[in-house]
Amino acid sequence: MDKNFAARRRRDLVIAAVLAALAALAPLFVKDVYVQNILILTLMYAALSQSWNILSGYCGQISLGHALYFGIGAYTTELLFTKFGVLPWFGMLGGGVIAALIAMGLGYPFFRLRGHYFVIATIVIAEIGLLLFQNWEWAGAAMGITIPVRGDSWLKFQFMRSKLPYFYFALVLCCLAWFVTWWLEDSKWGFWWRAVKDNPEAAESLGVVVFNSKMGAAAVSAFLVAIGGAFYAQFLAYIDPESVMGFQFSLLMALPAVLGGIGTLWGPVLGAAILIPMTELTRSYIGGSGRGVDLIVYGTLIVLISLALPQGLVSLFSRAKSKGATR
Amino acid sequence: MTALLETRGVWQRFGGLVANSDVSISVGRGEIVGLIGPNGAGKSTLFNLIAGVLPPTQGTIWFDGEDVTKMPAAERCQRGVGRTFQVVKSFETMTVIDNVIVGALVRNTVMREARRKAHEVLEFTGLAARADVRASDLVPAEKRRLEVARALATEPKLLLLDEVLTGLTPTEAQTGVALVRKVRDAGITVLMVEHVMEIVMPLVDRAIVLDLGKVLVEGKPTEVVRDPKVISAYLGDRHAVSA
Amino acid sequence: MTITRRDVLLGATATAALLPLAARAQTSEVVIGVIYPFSGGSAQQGVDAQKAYETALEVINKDTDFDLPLAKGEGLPGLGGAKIRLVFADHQADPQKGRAEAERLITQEKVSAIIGTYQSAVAVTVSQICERYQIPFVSADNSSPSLHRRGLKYYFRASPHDEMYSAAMFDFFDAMKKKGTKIETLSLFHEDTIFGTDSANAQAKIAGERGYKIVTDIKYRANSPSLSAEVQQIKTSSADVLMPSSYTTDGILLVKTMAELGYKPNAIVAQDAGFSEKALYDAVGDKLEGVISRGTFSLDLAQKRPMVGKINEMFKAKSGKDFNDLTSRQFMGLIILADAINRAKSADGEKIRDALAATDIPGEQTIMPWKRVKFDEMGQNNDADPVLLQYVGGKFVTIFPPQAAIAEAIWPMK
Amino acid sequence: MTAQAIIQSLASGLLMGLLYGLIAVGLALIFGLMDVVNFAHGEFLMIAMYVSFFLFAFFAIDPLLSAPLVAAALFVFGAVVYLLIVRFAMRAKANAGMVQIFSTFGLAIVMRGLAQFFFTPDYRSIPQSWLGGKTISFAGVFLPEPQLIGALVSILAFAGLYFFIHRTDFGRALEATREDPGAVALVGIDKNRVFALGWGLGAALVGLAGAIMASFFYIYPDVGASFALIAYVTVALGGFGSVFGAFAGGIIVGLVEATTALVLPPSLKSVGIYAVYLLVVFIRPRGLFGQM
Repeated sequence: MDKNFAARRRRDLVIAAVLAALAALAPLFVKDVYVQNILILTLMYAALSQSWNILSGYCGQISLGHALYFGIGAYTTELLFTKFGVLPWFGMLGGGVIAALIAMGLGYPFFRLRGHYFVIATIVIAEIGLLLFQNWEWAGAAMGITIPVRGDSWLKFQFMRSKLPYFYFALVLCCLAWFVTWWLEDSKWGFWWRAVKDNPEAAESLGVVVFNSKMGAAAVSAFLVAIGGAFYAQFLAYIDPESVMGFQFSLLMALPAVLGGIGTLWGPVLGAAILIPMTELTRSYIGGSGRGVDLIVYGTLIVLISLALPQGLVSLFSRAKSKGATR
Repeated sequence: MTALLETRGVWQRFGGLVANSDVSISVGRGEIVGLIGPNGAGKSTLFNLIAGVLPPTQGTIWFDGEDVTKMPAAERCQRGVGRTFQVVKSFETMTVIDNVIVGALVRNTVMREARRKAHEVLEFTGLAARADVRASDLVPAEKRRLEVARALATEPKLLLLDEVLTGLTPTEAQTGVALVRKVRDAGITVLMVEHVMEIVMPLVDRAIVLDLGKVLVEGKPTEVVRDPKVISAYLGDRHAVSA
Repeated sequence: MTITRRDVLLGATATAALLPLAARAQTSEVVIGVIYPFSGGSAQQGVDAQKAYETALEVINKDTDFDLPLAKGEGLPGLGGAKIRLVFADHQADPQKGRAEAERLITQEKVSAIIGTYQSAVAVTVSQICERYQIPFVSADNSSPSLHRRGLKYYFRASPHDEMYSAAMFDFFDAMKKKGTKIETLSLFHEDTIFGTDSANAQAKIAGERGYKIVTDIKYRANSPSLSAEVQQIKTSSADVLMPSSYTTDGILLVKTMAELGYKPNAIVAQDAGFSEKALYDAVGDKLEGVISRGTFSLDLAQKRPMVGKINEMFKAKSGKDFNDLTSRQFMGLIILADAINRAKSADGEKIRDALAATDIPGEQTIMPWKRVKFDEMGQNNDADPVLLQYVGGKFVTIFPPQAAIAEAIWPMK
Repeated sequence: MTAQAIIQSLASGLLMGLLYGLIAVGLALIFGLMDVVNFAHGEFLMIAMYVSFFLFAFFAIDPLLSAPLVAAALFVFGAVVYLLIVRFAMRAKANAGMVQIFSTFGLAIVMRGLAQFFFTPDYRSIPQSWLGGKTISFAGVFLPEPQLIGALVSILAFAGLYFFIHRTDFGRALEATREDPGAVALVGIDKNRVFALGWGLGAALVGLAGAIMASFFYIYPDVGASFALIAYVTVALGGFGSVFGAFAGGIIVGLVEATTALVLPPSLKSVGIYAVYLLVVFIRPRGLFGQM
């Protein structure tokens, strides 16, 4: 039994390494910048969703307000950069730390709430954040912040000529989020989170400090999402409250994990790999009609997938595997 | 040497309802003690007070020479109190082995160690063959067994069993009884709550009978079952009617 | 890899449709990208814009008898009669999506220029991409003043921006004061996104310079379910002029709420947007007799320039609406862009850019009341004169500036 | 700020609040019945407003008269949504909560798309209705008739709902199913039928709200979004599943919104609502009238 488990962990790691290597080679074949853009977004949302999955999938605290941390990452980076000349790399880390602290601060009151009360509280707090930034003159309010373009530089993490540096950063971020999840999955925290999600009372009786577990998950999750936000801001070179803190981001972090398989290692990556290209392509190729067909297609797919595969797309793989095993 | 567990004058009130009044019991090291009583006697409440689900309204609880009255459940577990639940509370989405690992992590911070410990416990409880099955796919008797395994993985000094034998088929109950004996032989003190006396009496060293929130009788099982107070508590109404 | 297959498929259908044309000359086509919101809360603006561009396309590609650049004859004579083809893309009011679509249009659809975008926030990112690929971006209907001040070489805006519009409003106030009308206090009422904020900032600044007192400055959340509290506040302060900067939805709700709370301001001078939309007048036109809105277009012009009316009829046939301030600017934007492409005699972005920079179209050859179309070094046309229009008897009449006016302002409004 | 202005604000807030309550109560009803949150609730409202609009545009039926028709149409619609989608979502063995959230959420996107496809994204409104633009003034305080009637309808609907749940057979079946869906099957109540009727009823209530709102609000495919979050907050504030909670929650939300706008810049007025929600659930984690 033990060997099986170790082998499965090793196999996951090998698959991930192969996929990452293949992804790293992708730019050799994909020269089209539009497709590159889709790849970058896919990797970014895979990373974000993987991070969201830590709190919501593993620890079971469904958040639909992660846009708050995304926005905080973006705003911290750009405010530090444009107002104080702090390099984005430090801003990124700073944003991550601030987001983690805020997540923990909010954890005190929030983690007492259950079910839909918790979900709505997360939506509401992100909405408050959005409104505050929308009205905060110093931070550019509704006008947002345009990031001054000073030529390509790794130091300033800014590239006008090529998308590849962004691609590789997104890839690294995605790998990082995946690896953190992989690592946590077989750690005390990973077990604690899943126990808390399944049955907090039983977990408590087995020595799990439920509150601390939730706090830990919230902090890690928020930190990684904020790094993603900082990346997005640099990538876009322009931010305004709606375009980094809007509700759609909370949703786009949750959807890949849900469609791919919530609380699983591969769910978010798989979900993002299907959902993000689908969103982009439906919009690009049928959205221009102005008749809402892209919405109809997109929404129908969400309904169908969530009804047909309640455990997400990963269940297709595990189902096939368990059939094979019994034979 | 003092008793492993002691409750001193414990009261629990829910609004106007008194669930436990002035309950003082003690459990010695290495004993199997049965906590029995009719429905509504306050067994489950007392059990939850000992496990640390909620603090008592009044009185103190001592475990291993330490006042644990205000200590939360998780900390009591670290001190050596393990428990099962009357209504089974498995981690449904996790496999059997993962369920047990959660418990094992209390004493083993290294994953490899925790996993080894968990396998040991599964062996011990006879669940080894089901290690990789999802908890949700177990049959009820296995789920009860898993509860015990999970609690044992925390390496408790005191194991609190909440009606683990209730609702089982006679064969299943026999395996259960054997398991409890095995646990005690491993040096773990057992306090078990049971509603049905017949099951526990052959198993326990000592029985404590609760009725209407108070300790009614305590002593050797053979004595307890013959005690008229116990008989009337259990069969009170029926006696009254027939008399 | 599905992507490339899809491209091939789409490409195939596109060429199939164009076969008769393609037979004539393979290079006889110039592609222009049009980026608008086609879904979401402002989809209506996108759909209306689509109709405006299709109208302009008809004027350019078909032989029409208007005194507009490229109207006569088919297609672009400078490129041997090449036709213009439009590719529409949806940005869903999201700067990131706008950017991605711009990039797609440039690299996949090989567009020679891009025109858009309604939302100013999206124009920011779209124009950045255009700059990078050296493809001209014609900002047809964005009015945020900051847009042309970013030192972009490929950015062009033929129509006025909010500072010019606001200045016109205050010129009008000054003129009214000279005639003895009492205009001292103002209420600003604006939505909280980039449009409303920018507009209110411009108005507040000019008001300060010219000695008008702003008694209330209400910033409200766009698409609020209720504006009662906001209207209550402007009612309480009861300024001489109410100056709203609102999109259609909020505009409708504002006017309805004002009526419900019994507030009838002396005058409303609106920053276009919702106040140029047919939907708003369909809904609450009866309460808006005498409202003044800034704009750059007026159907009155049809009296002096009959082609304005005819082109409007063409647009109306497609959309069921008259030209408004937005759709007229969109129409004109494409004409100006096509004119530059024609002069550039090339589909190359840099050459078109140079031709755009050299644009000099007299006002009479537009459907706008502008002096001319000529871009300054920042790509802004400073000769695009705003006008003020008053809604009287179910239609707009130009009341300012005097050279364009066909009627005196009715003040106070009914 | 004069006393009159304050009274005006509170009066407007109260009227709006009763309407919020009416919009939200369908959500509360469905949740109470079967623990499902309908994330397409805003779109139900949107559809209701369109139905009202088209009844006016094609048959010149005033929104006030068409309200029962709209409610009936939405009743059918709600039941169909249950039978076609929600029924299957509830069968999910794993991640039931997630499946419910995302299947109704996907439905919301589809509905918006369909509305745009069939009705175009144009902003519609009913310019001349019986109530539209009429207003009653009383000592300088203005009470718009559409909202006043809306508030009245809301109160009547709540009273009717109370009567319905406590006095009719179907209401009792509803209550019984809600308490123990397994047990009702034993006494011969078809669970699916009760749930479908519950969804129909929930949708009919939002249909009533939509018909009232059509007489003074604009209509377009995304209009539901403006009300969806407020409806969720209203229901959660009152306590999920509590019909009376939705009523009280609506009034509170309306009043808080109006008061916040007096104190803070109006663009932050929703912050007041959200803050009150957070405050309430921190003190009472299951809302004001939720079962603890």
